[in-house]
Amino acid sequence: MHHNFVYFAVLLTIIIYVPFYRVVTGPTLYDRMLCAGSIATNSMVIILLVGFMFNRIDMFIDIAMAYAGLNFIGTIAFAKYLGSTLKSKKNHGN
Amino acid sequence: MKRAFTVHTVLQFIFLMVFWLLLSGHYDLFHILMGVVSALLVTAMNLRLRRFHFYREEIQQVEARLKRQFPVTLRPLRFLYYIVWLFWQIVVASLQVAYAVLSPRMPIDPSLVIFKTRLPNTSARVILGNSITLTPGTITVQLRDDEFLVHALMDVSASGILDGSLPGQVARLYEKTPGQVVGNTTIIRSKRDM
Amino acid sequence: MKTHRSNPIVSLVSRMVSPFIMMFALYVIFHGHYSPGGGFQGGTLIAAAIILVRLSEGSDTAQLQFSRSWGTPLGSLGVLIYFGTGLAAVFMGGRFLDYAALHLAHHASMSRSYGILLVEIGVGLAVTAILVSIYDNLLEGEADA
Amino acid sequence: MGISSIIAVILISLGTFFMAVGSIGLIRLPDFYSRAHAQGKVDTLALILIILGLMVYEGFTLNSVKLLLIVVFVALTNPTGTNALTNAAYRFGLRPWFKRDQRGQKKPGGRK
Repeated sequence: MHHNFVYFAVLLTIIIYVPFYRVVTGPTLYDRMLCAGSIATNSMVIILLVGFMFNRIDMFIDIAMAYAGLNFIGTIAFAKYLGSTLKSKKNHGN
Repeated sequence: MKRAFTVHTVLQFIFLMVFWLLLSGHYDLFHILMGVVSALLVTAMNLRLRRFHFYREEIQQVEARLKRQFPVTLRPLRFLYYIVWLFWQIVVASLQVAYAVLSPRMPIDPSLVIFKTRLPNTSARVILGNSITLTPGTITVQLRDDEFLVHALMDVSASGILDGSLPGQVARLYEKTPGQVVGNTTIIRSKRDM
Repeated sequence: MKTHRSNPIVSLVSRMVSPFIMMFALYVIFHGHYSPGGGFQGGTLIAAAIILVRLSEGSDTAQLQFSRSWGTPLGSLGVLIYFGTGLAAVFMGGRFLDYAALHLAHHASMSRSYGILLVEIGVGLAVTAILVSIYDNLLEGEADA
Repeated sequence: MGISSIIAVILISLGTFFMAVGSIGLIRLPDFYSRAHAQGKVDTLALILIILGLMVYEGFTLNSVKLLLIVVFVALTNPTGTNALTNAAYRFGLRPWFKRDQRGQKKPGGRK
């Protein structure tokens, strides 16, 4: 059964490259950050699958939890940064 | 009010302790003691911030109660039903987006909707805001006081916001027969309307 | 002037989630010898939880949770705990950070475990305080970002 | 292979499918706000389905309770993160893409 998880992990790793295209060519910064969030969700799943493959799920769950928390904080920080810097630039232009 | 805050604090301590017990697989005295110390530490650290927001919220609720006679306590059983209902809505929403993405003609018709609700407090509005993001066709863009700004991917009339069925579900968490919850709806369908 | 515009959804969810991230971080610190992690990782997560509230509430309100003035004293205390544990081992006849010489328990292995725990707490405290004060110092000139 | 393994594989396959749909949506949809739909809903459901599958496979242990905690955390924070980003974009003044504006220039819905 464990070897079935390898196929899913490989499939998800291939899927990561699809939003990665948007990260590279995205028209706005917001698109890039949105796709980075999508990649983070995807990687979290891969971490869990790898944990099952290595039979060390107790260890990898902690990593996935920390990853989930840091993903959320990163998104909020980025949204805040974009909200404040771009707004001030706009005010400067007026 | 002071008693309510104490109950709130004890509840947070218990939640943190349960969280610790679930995380730590070791149930000997030393580890549980560390858990108690950690939970006390975290509760103490967040005490002042929580008190600030608790009383602010309380004032808001008293005002809401005076104005509209809306009960402000969550009904727990209804909340369980709501979670199951929400999960089903997420499945429907994802299938809808999948249909929009995978069909070659891409049948999307985006629009912005502005509407006001008469929900009692901030947490109810936050529940509604996050539910809107998870349910079919709509995401919350802005929430300012009572006013929601929502982006709809497909036709808005199918999304359950204009007829008030989704806000009604959230209002029913607090009251049995909430009546009309949504008002002052504006729909923006092109750049000229903005 | 930049003012903090609060977004109620982000603000409420951050306040709700922040204690649990802190609790998870303390778990990472205290279970460093069973699962991945330790003082540095746990300290970073606590700092992340504090910075999350600072981001979503605005720096001024977030002072209620972790005051700006606590940064330096707590950081120093963390380093002191770390260094004190090491030096105590020297004074009790071992080498620097030789936990077995501390005689915290009957067995040398248990003594080592408790010694490591003390050092982890010190490192975690120092990392938390220093990271948060770096964030605060970066925002020094801003009105309230 | 027991019945739980089969259910687990079905759930994980469904989750992988939705993850793929979400990723394709991020490429195909025309503007930032409609891409946020793909990220906010579809990715959340994909993660929930995959973790539910893993929970079924794991059985009733402490690890599956931890997996449930991840589900709760992500279901709470993922829409919040999406909202934070869309709110920042809206405040910056990013205008959504409307179908009405495209009339006369391109075929409706034919935008790629």
